[in-house]
Amino acid sequence: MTDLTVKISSLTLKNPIMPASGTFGSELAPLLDINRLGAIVPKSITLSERGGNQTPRVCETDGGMINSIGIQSKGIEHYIANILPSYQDFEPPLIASISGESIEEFENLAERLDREPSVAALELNISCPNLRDHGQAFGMSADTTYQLLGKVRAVTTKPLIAKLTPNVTRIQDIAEAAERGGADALTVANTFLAMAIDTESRKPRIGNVMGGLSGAAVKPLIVRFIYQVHQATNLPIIGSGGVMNGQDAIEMILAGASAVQVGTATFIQPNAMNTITDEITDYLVRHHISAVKDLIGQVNLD
Amino acid sequence: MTDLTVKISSLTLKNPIMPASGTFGSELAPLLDINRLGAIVPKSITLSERGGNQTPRVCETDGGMINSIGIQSKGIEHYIANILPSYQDFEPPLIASISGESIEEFENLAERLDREPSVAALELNISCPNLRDHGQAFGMSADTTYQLLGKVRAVTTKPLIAKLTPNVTRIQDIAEAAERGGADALTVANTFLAMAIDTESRKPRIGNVMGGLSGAAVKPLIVRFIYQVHQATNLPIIGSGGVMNGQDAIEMILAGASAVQVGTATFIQPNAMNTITDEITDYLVRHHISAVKDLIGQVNLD
Amino acid sequence: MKTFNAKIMTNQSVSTRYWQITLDVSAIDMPVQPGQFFHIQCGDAWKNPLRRPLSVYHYNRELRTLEFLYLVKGTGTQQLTLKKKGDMLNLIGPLGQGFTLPEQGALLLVARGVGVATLHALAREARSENKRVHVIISARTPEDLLTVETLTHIGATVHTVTDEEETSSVESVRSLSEKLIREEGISAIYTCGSRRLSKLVQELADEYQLKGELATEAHMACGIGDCYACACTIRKGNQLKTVRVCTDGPVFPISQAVLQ
Amino acid sequence: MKTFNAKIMTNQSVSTRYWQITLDVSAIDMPVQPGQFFHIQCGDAWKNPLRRPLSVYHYNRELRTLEFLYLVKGTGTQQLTLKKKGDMLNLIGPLGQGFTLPEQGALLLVARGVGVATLHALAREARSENKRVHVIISARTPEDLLTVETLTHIGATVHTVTDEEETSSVESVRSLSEKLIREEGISAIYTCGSRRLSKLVQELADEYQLKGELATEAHMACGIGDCYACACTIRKGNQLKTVRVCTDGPVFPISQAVLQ
Ligand SMILES: Cc1cc2nc3c(=O)[nH]c(=O)nc-3n(C[C@H](O)[C@H](O)[C@H](O)COP(=O)(O)OP(=O)(O)OC[C@H]3O[C@@H](n4cnc5c(N)ncnc54)[C@H](O)[C@@H]3O)c2cc1C
Ligand SMILES: Cc1cc2nc3c(=O)[nH]c(=O)nc-3n(C[C@H](O)[C@H](O)[C@H](O)COP(=O)(O)OP(=O)(O)OC[C@H]3O[C@@H](n4cnc5c(N)ncnc54)[C@H](O)[C@@H]3O)c2cc1C
Ligand SMILES: Cc1cc2nc3c(=O)[nH]c(=O)nc-3n(C[C@H](O)[C@H](O)[C@H](O)COP(=O)(O)O)c2cc1C
Ligand SMILES: Cc1cc2nc3c(=O)[nH]c(=O)nc-3n(C[C@H](O)[C@H](O)[C@H](O)COP(=O)(O)O)c2cc1C
Ligand code: FES
Ligand code: FES
Repeated sequence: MTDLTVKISSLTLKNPIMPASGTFGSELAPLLDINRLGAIVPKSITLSERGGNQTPRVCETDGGMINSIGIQSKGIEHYIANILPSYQDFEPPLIASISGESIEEFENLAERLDREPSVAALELNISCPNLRDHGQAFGMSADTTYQLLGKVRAVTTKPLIAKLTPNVTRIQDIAEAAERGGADALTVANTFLAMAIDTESRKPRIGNVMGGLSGAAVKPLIVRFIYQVHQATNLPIIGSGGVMNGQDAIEMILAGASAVQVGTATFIQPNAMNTITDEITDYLVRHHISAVKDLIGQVNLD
Repeated sequence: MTDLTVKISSLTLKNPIMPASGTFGSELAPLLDINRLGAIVPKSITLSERGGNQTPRVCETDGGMINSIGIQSKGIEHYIANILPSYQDFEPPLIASISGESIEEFENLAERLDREPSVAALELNISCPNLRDHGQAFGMSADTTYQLLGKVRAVTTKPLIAKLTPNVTRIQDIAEAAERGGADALTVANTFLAMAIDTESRKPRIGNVMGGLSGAAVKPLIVRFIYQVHQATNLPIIGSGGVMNGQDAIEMILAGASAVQVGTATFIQPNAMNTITDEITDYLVRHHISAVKDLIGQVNLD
Repeated sequence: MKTFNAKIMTNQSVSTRYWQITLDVSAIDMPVQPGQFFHIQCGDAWKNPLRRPLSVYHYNRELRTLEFLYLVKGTGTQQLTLKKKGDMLNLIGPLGQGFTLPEQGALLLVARGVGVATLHALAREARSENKRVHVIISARTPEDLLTVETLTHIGATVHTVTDEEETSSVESVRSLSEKLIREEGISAIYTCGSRRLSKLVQELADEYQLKGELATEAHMACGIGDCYACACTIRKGNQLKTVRVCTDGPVFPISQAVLQ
Repeated sequence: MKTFNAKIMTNQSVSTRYWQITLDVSAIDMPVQPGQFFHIQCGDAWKNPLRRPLSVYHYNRELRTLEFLYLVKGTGTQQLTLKKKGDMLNLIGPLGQGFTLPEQGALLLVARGVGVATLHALAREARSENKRVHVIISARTPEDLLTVETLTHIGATVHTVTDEEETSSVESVRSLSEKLIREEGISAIYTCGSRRLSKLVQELADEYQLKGELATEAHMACGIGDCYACACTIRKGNQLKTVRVCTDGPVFPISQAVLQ
């Protein structure tokens, strides 16, 4: 029997595969076996209602895509009343991704969700390139990250997962700041600030000019970030960016990830997460490895 | 008649297409019409002889490649005695890329090359991810960039092109520092620090563990950096990263580049630069644009 | 709604810029409504990760074939043209909200360009229920006028207007439409493919108190309601609301359309 | 050296893990030496930007055909197997420094695995000059022993050793080689495909004062000497030097090889 369980702080997941926030919803139920996921991660939620960004909100690039959804949300009360219950019949633990425009908003969101038993952990989206001007994000500053984590830590006992941005000079500094501030785990990472121009119309291919790049193209950068963060902190890492198949997931686990999120691949094939889980099992069987957790950080450096 | 000329500071190039340092050599002569290039950019040169990094030094990723050559060089005297003369029969101006391990080394290199009439401009490689530990580079700090440019500016009157690193939180700050320090132009950018692991052997696919990602995969990130730098400075920009065809080059020019470097594409097709130049002409003709310089920074934002 | 593979029976050009593809969907049992769409993997999923939405051109319940009529526009549709008879195509669908027929009276369909692909399925449905159908097809050139024969063949009355013949101005289409509304007992009006014509149809539906529906387009990622890529603004009462074209649409009551 | 397209005449598997491809190069006039290689675009240049180096298995000057024998290893060679008769292949070459023949005496070729592909071209060249050729082929299993018949057919004497039969230890190959050197008038010894055997060949060349050459491998980007991806260390006199496998090699005097 192959053991796929992994731990993210106090949470035990039945396997390392979970959706990336913003690319998943209960609408997938007819196309994907949601009960086979390691966790459920709904779209990031904001305190009050937000309309999201201008269209077009997505465009395709070679081996990837740029999105500038900008967190379209109906606010936290609607989330608690409607979104959380829509997952109550599924087995996997639910990680709620929260996104504030200020540290106070993060605090308020965490405080509000602390009371919800159906929320197993919080992912703090301190890295959305689509919320503030020109791709600015809280996670670009170690100081802000430290402060933000500290404030949120004070209002909830739920495991806190800080989702880092890759748009930084030294991700190790941000990771350490998050750890010091009280994070229990880190998602590495959100999307890369990117831009594409249609040469025929000479217009940006995203209504909001810039957006976040995801997909296969970014994987070698994310693997590097995971490796750097794993060297810099002791926190469990959730890899996020460019996973298309089981090998990609194993690659991130070898680099130091305990779990792996899948986003863009779900747009390509709605059941990608199930396939990837099967491919991880195949890999373990083929290599006579009994537990996936034995591979975490086991890249062979000699 | 279509006008392909562009200016990089005091240099007029007959067209915007030039090689990216490290991907070009006179060995290409049988496969590429070197006289049709806008400029010649040989491999970065260091002060003294260097052996370069461990093998494997290259690996393939989806839509790109990672390299960790690490500036293998025979030193500046060999460069002046052998490399510069090997290009003397070609028409395009030669931009010498220099790479130091300290600010003093950059100074010495610039001083030495200032006396060489065959050198039209200097590109300062302050961004190589393969020289120092863990991908550190001078260009990651605005202060260091400012100081380095200032020192080099003091010893040469040749146009100085600072080659920026994309591995930073705010490239605008580095661009401004380079401008204040005395740069005449900016190359945007060098490669992205990246990593890949072979899941079968569990070893890094690059001998040096990490290396620099280039190729089609990085283009949406480079287009964004060009756009940001173009907004932050008045310096001419040379785009570098992921250009595979004439449309890619036009995209960078619309984002703000005056010229464009081609690296990885030359490994795919040795005559890629000639083809790309032809495709730029085709584009201009098809759109009834008489001069390519009229497109610089002309992305349509309304 | 499911993800499935279907074998390509034919895939060929029907005019300079348009292609038609027919799939064998005999293994799939599904109700498909006119106005609904499928989300299609057109090429190499690595280079082109995003699927492309195409609305049903014709679903033949008896032969169990599914057809799309598509404009060759960018990389995705270009790659679709490379697929050959016998190749498999991966689809998700049927997706979205389709058209609804009027209880009684005739239909007026106002299509521009490839918008006729979407309305063609509606015309078939209406004709199968023996409703009278008038179709105004607008295009750049007479060669770009699509499916005129097929529509005529199933008993719809087709009126064509083109830019080249200078018959396609909004005013011309307005007077033609008004004439049809007055003379042909039109009770419902439908449109797809042009913002200007949508505006016209919105006005006509309002003026003549007709049932009116519009099929919209938006760039999509998931196609099933998860990602909010396909947001569009509609008017509900006197409130503006952001909805998802893929699940709340692509067909909306024309009165809800916000057409700047 | 040039970049060119060549039409594929055949491309088929010759054993479980090995394939052979034959190209029509009638349009290309070039001298090709054994040990030289071509840098080949194996698949979609987008997903797999890097070319793959393959050494000449056989270049037929009269028929103007060029053959490669390749191990299906990773994505590049996997994609190469998908190419069909009539498809075009894009190549750069011939590249690098090939083998040199001894003035007189017999040749001993020591190959492991797909290394025999490279040495096969040398065996042909030597046989065409009527030199005697002995080939020791080492492989994992008897099925992995390649080109035994072809080599025999052109008049080379083939000696096979395999891991499965436990005949392939360095010691066994050493005693077999020493026997051949003593009894068959061997004046030059060549190797490709195994570090352990290269070390052996280096020792034998030294001990018996034979001309010796080695064909090396390295991961490459440009293949033509520009990028320094393919660096390897050699010994010249008592100095270590870093050279480029693609232009200074892939064939080096065995005495220069640095084999840790
Ligand atoms: C519900 C719906 C039904 C449609 N039905 C049809 C149909 O029956 N026949 C037909 O020819 N076209 C139809 N379209 C438009 C069709 O989806 C686009 O023409 C197609 O996606 C263009 O892809 P491309 O790769 O050729 O072009 P590109 O411009 O290269 O596409 C780049 C990206 O932009 C998106 N995109 C570009 N144009 C459109 C557009 N007009 N609508 C949505 N996304 C777009 C693509 O999906 C892709 O993600 C429909 C669109 C929608 C939303
Ligand atoms: C001069 C020379 C001649 C060669 N001749 C032959 C031959 O005749 N027949 C044959 O089967 N093989 C030969 N090889 C090895 C062959 O190039 C590799 O097996 C092949 O590149 C593997 O590609 P892949 O995509 O299947 O494997 P992958 O492992 O997926 O390749 C990934 C990357 O690593 C490189 N790589 C992997 N293994 C090697 C290797 N052993 N040598 C060089 N690069 C490698 C690839 O080129 C590619 O860039 C030769 C190598 C060299 C340098
Ligand atoms: C359409 C889209 C919407 C996204 N929305 C969010 C979001 O709301 N919150 C968030 O933290 N990340 C969001 N992301 C980022 C993903 O969660 C993920 O980190 C990223 O896409 C990289 O993974 P991938 O390459 O597997 O897609 C979004 C990504 C996409 C493509
Ligand atoms: C093999 C290789 C070697 C390189 N060596 C150098 C170098 O010596 N100096 C330098 O400034 N950049 C070097 N680069 C970076 C390129 O000049 C270029 O900026 C980068 O590859 C992005 O462009 P591309 O995507 O067109 O390849 C190297 C890149 C590659 C792939
Ligand atoms: S395309 Fe994802 S919600 Fe409509
Ligand atoms: S592969 Fe570029 S120098 Fe050898």
